[in-house]
Order: sequence, then structure tokens, then C-alpha cells
Amino acid sequence: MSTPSLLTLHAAVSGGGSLLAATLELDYPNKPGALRGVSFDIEAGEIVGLIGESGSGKSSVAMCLMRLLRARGTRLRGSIRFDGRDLLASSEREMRRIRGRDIGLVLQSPLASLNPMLRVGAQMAEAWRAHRSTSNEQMRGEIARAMEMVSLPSTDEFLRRYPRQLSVGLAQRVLIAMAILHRPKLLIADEPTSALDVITSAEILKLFARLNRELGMAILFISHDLLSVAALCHRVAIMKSGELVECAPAARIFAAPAHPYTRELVAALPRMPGAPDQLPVSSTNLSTAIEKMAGLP
Amino acid sequence: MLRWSAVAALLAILAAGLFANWIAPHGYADQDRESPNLSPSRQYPLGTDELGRDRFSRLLYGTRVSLLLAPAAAAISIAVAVALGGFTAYAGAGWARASSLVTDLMLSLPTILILLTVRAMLPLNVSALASIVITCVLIGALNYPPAARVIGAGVDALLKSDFILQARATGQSPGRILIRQLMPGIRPVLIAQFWLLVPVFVMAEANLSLLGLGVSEPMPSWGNLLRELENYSAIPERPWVLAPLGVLMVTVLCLYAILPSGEPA
Amino acid sequence: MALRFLAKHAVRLVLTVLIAGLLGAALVRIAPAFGVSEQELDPRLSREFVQGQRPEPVGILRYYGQFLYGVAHGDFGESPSLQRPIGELLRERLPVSLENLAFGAGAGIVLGFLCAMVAVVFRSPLARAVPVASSTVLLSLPSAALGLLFLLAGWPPAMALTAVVFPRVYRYSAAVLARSADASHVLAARARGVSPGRILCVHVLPGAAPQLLAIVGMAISLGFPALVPIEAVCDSPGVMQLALKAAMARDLPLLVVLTMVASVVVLIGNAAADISSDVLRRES
Amino acid sequence: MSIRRLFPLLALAVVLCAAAATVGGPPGTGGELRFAVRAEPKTLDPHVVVDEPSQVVAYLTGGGLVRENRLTQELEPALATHWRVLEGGAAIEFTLRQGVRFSDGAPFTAEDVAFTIRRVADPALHSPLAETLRSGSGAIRAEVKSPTVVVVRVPNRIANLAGMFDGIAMVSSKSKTNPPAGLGPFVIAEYKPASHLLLRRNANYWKKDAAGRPLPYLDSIRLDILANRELEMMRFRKGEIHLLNGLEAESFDRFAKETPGAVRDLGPSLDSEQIWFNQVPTAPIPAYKREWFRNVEFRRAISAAINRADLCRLVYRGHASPADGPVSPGNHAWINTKLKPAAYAPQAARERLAKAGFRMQGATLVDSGGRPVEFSLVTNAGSKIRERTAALIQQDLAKIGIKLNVVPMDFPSLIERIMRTYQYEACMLGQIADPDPNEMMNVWRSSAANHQWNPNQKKPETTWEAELDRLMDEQASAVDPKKRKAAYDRVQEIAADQLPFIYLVHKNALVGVSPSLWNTKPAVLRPQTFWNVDTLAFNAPRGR
Repeated sequence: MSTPSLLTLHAAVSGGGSLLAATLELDYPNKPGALRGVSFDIEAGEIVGLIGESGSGKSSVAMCLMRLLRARGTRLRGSIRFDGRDLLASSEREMRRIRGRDIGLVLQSPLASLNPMLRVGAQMAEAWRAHRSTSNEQMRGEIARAMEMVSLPSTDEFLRRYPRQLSVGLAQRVLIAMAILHRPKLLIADEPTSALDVITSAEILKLFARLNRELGMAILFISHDLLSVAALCHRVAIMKSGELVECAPAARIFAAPAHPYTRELVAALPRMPGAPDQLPVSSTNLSTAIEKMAGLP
Repeated sequence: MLRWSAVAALLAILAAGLFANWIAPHGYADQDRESPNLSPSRQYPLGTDELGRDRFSRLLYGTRVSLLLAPAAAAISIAVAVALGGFTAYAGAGWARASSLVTDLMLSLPTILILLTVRAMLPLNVSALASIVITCVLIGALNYPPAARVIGAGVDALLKSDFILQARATGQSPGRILIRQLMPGIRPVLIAQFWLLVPVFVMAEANLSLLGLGVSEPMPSWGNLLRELENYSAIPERPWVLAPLGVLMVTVLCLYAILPSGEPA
Repeated sequence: MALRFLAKHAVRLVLTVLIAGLLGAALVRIAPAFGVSEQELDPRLSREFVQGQRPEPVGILRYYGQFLYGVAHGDFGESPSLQRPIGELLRERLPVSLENLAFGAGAGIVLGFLCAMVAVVFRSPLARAVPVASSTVLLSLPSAALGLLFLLAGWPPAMALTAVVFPRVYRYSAAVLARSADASHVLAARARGVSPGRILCVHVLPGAAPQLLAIVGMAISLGFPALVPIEAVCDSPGVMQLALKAAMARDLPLLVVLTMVASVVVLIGNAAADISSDVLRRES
Repeated sequence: MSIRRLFPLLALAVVLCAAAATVGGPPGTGGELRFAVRAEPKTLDPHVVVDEPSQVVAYLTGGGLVRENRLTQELEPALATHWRVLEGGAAIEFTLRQGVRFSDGAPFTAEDVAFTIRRVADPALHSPLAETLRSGSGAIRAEVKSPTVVVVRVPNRIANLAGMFDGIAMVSSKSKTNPPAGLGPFVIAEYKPASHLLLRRNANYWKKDAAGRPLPYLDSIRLDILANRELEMMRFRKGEIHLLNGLEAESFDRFAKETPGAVRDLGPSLDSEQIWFNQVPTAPIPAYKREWFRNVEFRRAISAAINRADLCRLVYRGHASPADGPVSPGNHAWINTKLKPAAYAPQAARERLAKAGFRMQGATLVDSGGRPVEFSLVTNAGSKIRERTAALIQQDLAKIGIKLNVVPMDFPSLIERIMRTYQYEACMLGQIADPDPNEMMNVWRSSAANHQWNPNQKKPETTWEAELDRLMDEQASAVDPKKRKAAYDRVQEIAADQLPFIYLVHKNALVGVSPSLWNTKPAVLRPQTFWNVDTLAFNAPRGR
């Protein structure tokens, strides 16, 4: 798939005042063309799913948007416009202000993403102080509110725990609480459910939906799980080996997958035994089915 | 890219040493007694030493000695370390403690005295080649402890790994596991150690020769040539005496550093 | 638990030092030219005179027993080659070597750590290129040559040790810190906009601390032997210069003591590495 | 005017100033003289010194009854105003200088001399000085004749008896310190091991200069303990130390270019470099090799094949002279002037070898049994001079088809091989000689340990060794200097003819003396630069 057609796709989909509009070209020193002309946008308050097999470059997209690429010799080109600003032209200092305050990030392995040597409370406080200098009471109030929002107890006992004393699900909630502490306009979740068991994963999906609803937060939801994405997202983008092959509202992806790869993905979805061979064509059907499965209201 | 140019440069230098017989304009022991202490000229590209020997030719021959000696010593050192590390990893905790004790002791004993002892026991009429081989075996065998630690740790980690467990689960004999599973597994560690040790032994030979106990005269080696440092106040006046050797040493050792990873780190 | 751990290490240390001393004694005893004195070449002195100068040879075990008895009573014996009490020699020279080691290796460690931290925090090419280039060049020079060069420049011998220790510390610690900085909790902290200084101090360094401690241990056990050529060429009156002299003179009592001193230093270096790896194991 | 042209003028000016200053007294008194010793002095007791640094300290702090003028090589009165050798060399009577006081203020009397002699002769002290006085067994006795006259008796007759007292520092019988107070120009003020030794002027020193001023002129001497030669030279260049003893040719030439006034080539020293073959009958070497080494024609051929002129020119940069025997041209009294220097004659060497049954097989020399001639030469490791010498000899011998393997080894191992196990074939070492042949007794006598090529013989194995024994005994007991000289001349002739030692070179005595010093008179005899330390001074006043 070549860049021009994607650009047209982009132009067709994006409105005038989107929250984020990005076109990404990324080369790793040992893997040139990790991202080739990946172009998409996110409206304020919208949940966009990013789907692809491992190695297709989905996580690189998250790192690019946050400008967190560490490896030497990595080259990032293109443009990232976020909330009226050009992130690629921003200095590291400006980026630091944006990270965590305007864009939140939730990573895939919750326990590894918490510093094992710091208590939960300390890490929360650090996340708060990174952008605000307020009184301790105010901070505690804010932290309690964020924790409440992700259904965590904000007791002292809990705040004094070390990450190793948390379950994976709790850890993920702590990470989300930290990510939404400053009410960012955009939350990037990089495979937030892949390390979780089915039930916890469903709870977290519900949580994302609620955050989107209650806080009006846009979410870029990166996953390799088509079903959870379909349940949650307004729009879905499909990636394959560094390219964006399709980007469409969730319903259309299932109803009329345009790209052969998308069709392959959809066809590979598991089916309940005894279910009709034909895939449910109506997207609403599917969404309700999935919503029921995930226990969403 | 960097890696291949490093390989090419190193091979070129090694070739220059290996084919010194053809490249060098003079023999390493040839004395032109009428022209000692010359400055560089067309006939003597790097001048001559006190005995009228061509410095350039001696540098080439010295490169050969040092570049062959150091890898050989590194190989010996690794062989000792593997034998010790592999054995103790297999033989259990008691032996492991014993071997780490031996290693600690090796590190604390005055190495210089061990060197003197072994050298003093050698027969007198040994050829230059034999003296090089002996030097190499000696410094190789004496400097095994650092390699032994790393390799021991590597073997240890491997023994705890899943695929060895898998191999045990399938009922393979320990010997077979050692040869078919452990050796290939430990190979990257060995190779990394080898590259790490080669420069160490280039240094060791140099340090030994600075004491006058390395490769014996008139055979040149980098260490022997470095002995010009003893008259160091004369160096600034006659930069051609040591500068080429210094540049060559730093170049070769930097190339060695680049080789294993493909980047200078 | 911790007490038992320490006790185990202490017992091990004492045992190793004792064996090292005995082995050192045996080594000198079997080394060629034990009991030879340069005076034998002096034509003015008769054979009887020279032989009279030499102490009676005793069996190694018996000697070692007497020596240990002496040490228990605070007497290290007398060095035959220097004709002075060994305790006095150690009192004069050990501080010099420890000072060289502390300042030289200390500066090397600090410099290596600093460069590694700078390279991890500011990932600019310059912040890496300078220490990488300098450490590669320093690694390519024998320590004796470094000592001579520093002597020529009129710098103290401790700085030559810095030049020996720095590149190795830098290499290892840069690798350790880079690995620690790659941990996903560090990435997460960066994604929350935490400042680089706080990331280094709170998130990167604590994770790498045990391994950095091991590097300090390595630097000590690496710097100590490197002091031999440095002290020898720089004429720095430390114990390592003494050790070289003692080896050349086959000075049995002195070498036994110095071997023990060396083993203590080596073991302390190892213990630092061991303890930190134990800590590491308990963490995981 | 270029700097190069200016140098001779400056040098001339310096010389003229120095000459002008010598006429009157010293231009200034006081100041601290500094120079380096290579190692720590092993002892501060002047009676048990064997190592060089201790000798330096003993020389500076000790006063003897007589003193050898290192320049004229003649004995001068010191604490004894005059002396008389009695009983053909078995006793000597000293008349002591009066009014002399020890550094602690006690008066110096004949009692102190007797005490000193008793102390030196005491077997418990283990003094090497007693060795020189006691050739053979028997007691050394001192008799006090009067407060100013003392007679010293030795068990055997010694030819140069008075000279022996140059090195014996007189100590006070009343002193409580150990070592006891002495009579030298300086006293030890501070000793910081591994760093330096500080000597202070002895206010009670007996000597006065021509104008009646008390000596020494200098306030103090600082001896830095410094093993590194290059460091020593760097500090000399900076003016931090004032004297350099035993410079090497390379450094000498460099200094000569930089600061011509600061270094001096004093001509041939008494030291020699030599190689010798192992002729010990029981030595663990192949029998056929021992046959070669014991064959005088073989030794003569080797000697003729070595190009000594090249050695002097290349290794010593011209600061050495080819050696033809044990006695250096610098030893005016004892050299046998009739001996011709050994000539470089490879052709003659080949002829000699052919006569002895060796023949060429291609480019290799083989002996009568067809074995290729190859042997090893041991020498001490770390000496650049010896390694270069060996490299040159290696090539010289290659020209006559002999393969020489050079084996450097550390000094103790070398000594063990040449003194005890005899596991060597040939050895190269140097000899530090004193002028008097008495010091060489243990070298030339076949029963001695230092008879290197074949030591500790029960009775002389060859007629020429028997003759050496006889000649050495003769010179040792003869009182008549002429007879001694004749005997020792013959020793030198035998040595040159039989070549038990193949002497290579006598290197020149090269020293450095700071131009800031006045009245320096460096001599080839040790201590070369500071033998007249009591009359040394600085050119500019240094303030007390």
C-alpha cells in the first residue's frame, strides 16, 4: 500500500479541528521502514483502536507520539500535530510538559511499569508533582479522586503498598490512575489488557469506556485483540508491517473490510460452537454481542 | 558497515605482520653498524635504533609476534577457564566454592614470582619461537581468573535454563548435555570473552617485556619496542621512535573493541 | 540472617587469607634463587661471611606457624632484604597504596559513573563519543606505559590508576545503566513527564545499584594489581612497589605478609560483588 | 648571534668564574645539597654497610683515620696525622690528631679507635669491614699506646694496610646511641623511609679550610630515595638535585647538548664488563660444550671475534674504551701498560678455531664431532646496556658460524646459576672494581667463590691457575709496591693470554654536577662527585 492513497484516506476521514493529526515515518538502525507513512487523526473525545500483529509497529506509534524513542540512530520524520502544536518541533523540555499532563500513557505489563522500589503513594505523588506544585492536601485529594475513578481504594494502607504486593489488575488500575491524574486530553493505552486474565481485562475495558464518557478523554487504544477493540472504539485502524492498511469506523471494519488483511483478521475471529457460519454483518449486532460479553452497560 | 571496515583494517595490519618477511625492507636483527640512531629516511622509513636496526622492519615483525601471541594466550586462558568453570558448574556447590577459592588465591599470589619461577626452570638454549610460545602459555594460564568468573556464571545460568531442564527431562546423559546443549549455549560468552581478552594480553606481554622478561632479544615485540619508554625524556625530540608504535597499538586495540559488537562501546 | 551472612563471609575471608599466606610462603620457598643474596657476587666478602648473613632455612610449615604466632602477638617479623620490621614497612607504605587506590580508583569510579550517567541522561552523540573515545584509547595503553606518561607530565601516580580504572568502570556502568534505563517502569515514568534528574536518581540508579556496587568491587580488585607497574615506574613508595622488590629479593616473610594483604583486597572486592549479587537474587 | 654560538662562550664564562672563585674562599656558605640514592639504605650503622646507599650515608657521616684522595688516588692524613706500617704489614701505628671532638661533643682519643676496632672485629656485629682486615682466621687487636697513639694488629700481613682504614668510620666509645656518634662532616638529622634522608652539618667537624673557616661549608644534605633514573635526571634538569653519579651514555649525550657545563666525562672508570664460560668440571652441561669452553683456543677465537670498538661506539656512544684485561686505564697505579688491547680479528678467530678442530659446515661452525657450535649467554634482565651488548656479540659470533642464544633472567636466579648450580654456559656481567688488587683476591684465587669460571677448586686444576694463586698471594703479602706491581702485571698477562674472563669494555665515568656548585672535583673513584663533600659550596650565598 503506498502513501498517496493513505493520504487521501486521511483527508477523507479527518475533520478540520481534530485533537491529534499525525503522519509518521520511522527508521530504526537495524530495521529501516519500521513505520512507513502511517497517517491518522483522533478527534477530541474519540476512542481510536489500533490493531495489528506483533511487530507491525503499533507500539512504535505510541512511542513516536510521546517522542519516547530511545535507541540511538532512530530517525523519525513526518508531522505530529497535537492540540494546535507541532510535537516534532517541540523541544525535549516542552515534550516533558506535555507527557503525563496532556497525553497519558498506559503500558502493557502493569507490574514492570511500576518502580519496584517505590510505594504506590510515592509513585502517585511523583506523577502529580511532575506537573503541579500544590499543597500536599490538595495533591492527596486529587490522587484520591483519580483512584476513586478507577475504583481503587485510596486508603493509606493501599498507598503504602509496594508494587510487588499488588495483583496485575490492581497494578494496571494504579497505572491508569496515574495516567489520568492530570486529566489529559489524550490517553494512549499500549496493549493495556494483554497481560490480564479475561475477567480483569473486561473490567479494564469497561473502565476505559467510562473514563472516555465521564472525562471526555480521547483514547488511542492499541491492541492485537480485534474483539476488545471493536467493543470499545469508535474507529479502528489496522496496521501491517509498518503501514496503515485500513482505517474506518468499527462497524464498517466488520461489515465491509476493504483490505485483504482486514478480511483475514475478521475471518480469524473465534466463533461460538453452533453459531451461524456467516459472520453477523450488522455492526450493531456485533457490538451489542460484544458489549454483553464484556459486561458493558 | 563499521564492523566490516574494522575487520578489513585489522586483517590488513595482521597481514602486514604475517608477511613481514616480504614487506619489511630489512631483517629484524640486521645491524647496519655504520648508521645507528638515524632519523627517518627513504632507506629506513622510521629511522634506525642504537644498533642500526631498521625500526620499521622491527615494528612489522613485532606486530606479528604480538598479534599472534595475544589471541593464542586468550585462547589458552579461556580453555583453562572453561575447564574449570564447566567442571565446577557440574560438580556441585562444594567444588564451586573450592574453585572460587583457587581463583581468589591466584589473584592474590605475586604473579611476578610465578612467572620468574617458571621462566627460571626453562632450558637455556630455547629458540626465539619457543620463548614466544612459553611466554604466551604462561601469561595465558596465569590470567584465567577473570574469564573463569564470567564463564562460570554463564554456565551456571545455562544450567538453570529451561532448555537444559527440557534436555534432562528427555533423559539425556550429562555428557551429551554438556556437548550438545551446554557448549553451543556458552559459545557467545566464550567469543565475547575472547575479544575482551585479546587486548588484555597485548597489554600483558607489553608489561612483561617492560620488565625485560617477555619475548627475548633480538626478536622484537610490541612490549620490547615499548621499552624505548624507559628513556622517556628523549621521546619529544624523536617522536618517530614511539609514535608509530603507539598509533598502531591504539588502532589495533580500538579495532578489537569495535569488532564484537559492531560499534564502539 | 544478615549476621549469619556476614559471619559466613568473615570466616571465608580469614580462611582464604591464611591459605594465601601459606601458599605465598611455599611459592617463595620453591622459587629459584631462594636464599641467594647479591653479596655473593662481591669479591671482597668471603663465602663464610655471606652465608653468615643469611638466616637459617626452616621448614615452611614451621616457619608459618611461628609467623602466625608472631602475628597474633602483633609482630609481623622482619624483612631480611630491607632489614626492617615488616609492621613498620606496612605502616609506612600501606597508607600510600591505599591513598593511591582510594584517590586513583575512586576518581576513576566517580568519573566513570558520571560519564555513564551523562551518557544515559543526555543521549546526545557528544556525551557518548567523548568518554567512549577516551576510554578506548586508555584501554589500549599498558598500565606501566600510562604510569610513565603521567610521570612525564608530572602528574601524581594516582591519576595513572584513574586512567586505568576509568575506562573499565565507564564501560560496565554505561551498559548497566543503559539496561536499567530500558526498564519499562523508567519508560512509564518518562511518559508521565518526570524530570530527567529524578528519573536518574529515583528510577534508574536504585535499580542498577547492586550492579554498580559490583563494579566498585571490580574496580578495586582491578586497580590493586594495576598499582604494581604504576608504583614501580612512578617511584611511589607503596606496598605494591615493595611487593615487586620483595619478589625480586625472594624476601619470604615480607612476601607472605604482602600476599595476605593482597588477598584481603581481592576478597573485599569479591565480597562487594557477591553481596550485591545476593541482594539481587533476593530482590527477584 | 645564535644560541649555538653562544654556548661555548657561556661555558667559558662559567669556567672562568669558577676558576676565579677557587682562588679565594668559597663564594658563599650554607645551603642544602641534594642528590639521589637508588634505594633505601639498609643500615645507618657505618660498620655493617654492604649496599651502595648505606655506603653513601657512611661516607658522609663517618670520619676515617686516613682518606684516599679520589683524584690523585693517594692516601692523605685525616683523623691520624701520620702512620707507620710495622712488622711487614701485620700492624700499623697511628698518631691521632688532637683537639678533635665527636658530633656529640665528646673528645676523640686512642680509646675510641680501640673501641671502634673492637666493635668492627666483634663477630656478633658481623661487619664486612672485618673481612677486609682479616684475610684468614685470627683476631684483630688494637693497643692504646698513649692518648694519641694507637697500634692496630691484623692476623695476616696486608699489603695495603693503611688504605683499609679509609673506610672505617671512627665512633665514640662513650656514646649511648646506636650507631654511636661519629666524626664525619655531617650527621643524620631525619630519616623518612622510602622518601629521603636529611643530613645536617656537623658543627664539631675537625677540618678547617685554608683561611681557618670551619668546614663543611654546606648546611645540610638531602638524599632522595629515587629508583627511577629518568626521574632523577628530570629533577637534575630542573635544578632540584645537584649531582648525578653513574650517568648512562644516552642521557649524558642529551645533557651535553642541552647544558654542556653540567655533565662531565671523567674518562675510563675502574669498572669492566666481561663474559666468561662455565668451566666447572661438575657443571650440568653437555660434556662436549665443556670441552669447548675449557679450550683456550676457543676462548681466544671468541675474544678475537668480538668487535669491541663497535661495542664502545654503539652501546656506549663512545663513552667507553675496549678492555684488554681486568685493570682499567683509569687505574693509573696498577695497569700493565705493556699489554696490547685485544684486536678485532674475525679471520684470526677462524684460523684459531680451525686449529682447534672446528670446521665450517655451510654457514654453521661445527666441532670435531660434527656438533653445531651453539651456546647460551645468561645476563641480568632489564639492563638495556647488556641486552644491546649481547645483541652485538650475537651478530659478531654469527659471522664465524656460532649461534648465540641470549637469556636474560632476574638477578637472584642468575646468581644462583653462576654461584651454586652452575647451570649456565656463558655469562655476561660487570665488575665494580677498587683500585687495589687486594680486592681481587677472591676473583683470581682458584679456591675462592668468586673465581667465576671454575670456583672453589680444592687445588688449582691448571698450571696457569696455580701461578695466579701464587702471584696473588705474593702481591698480598709483599710490602714493596714494586714487587706487588710486578706480580699483578703478571696476573694481567696471564688473564689476557688464558682469557678466563673475556673483558669487553671499561665504561667511562659519566657524572652530572650542577653548575651552581663550587669546588667540585669529580673523580673516577667512588664516591665520584661528592668525595670532597666537606669543601663543596654553592656559588651564590644561600644563607644559613
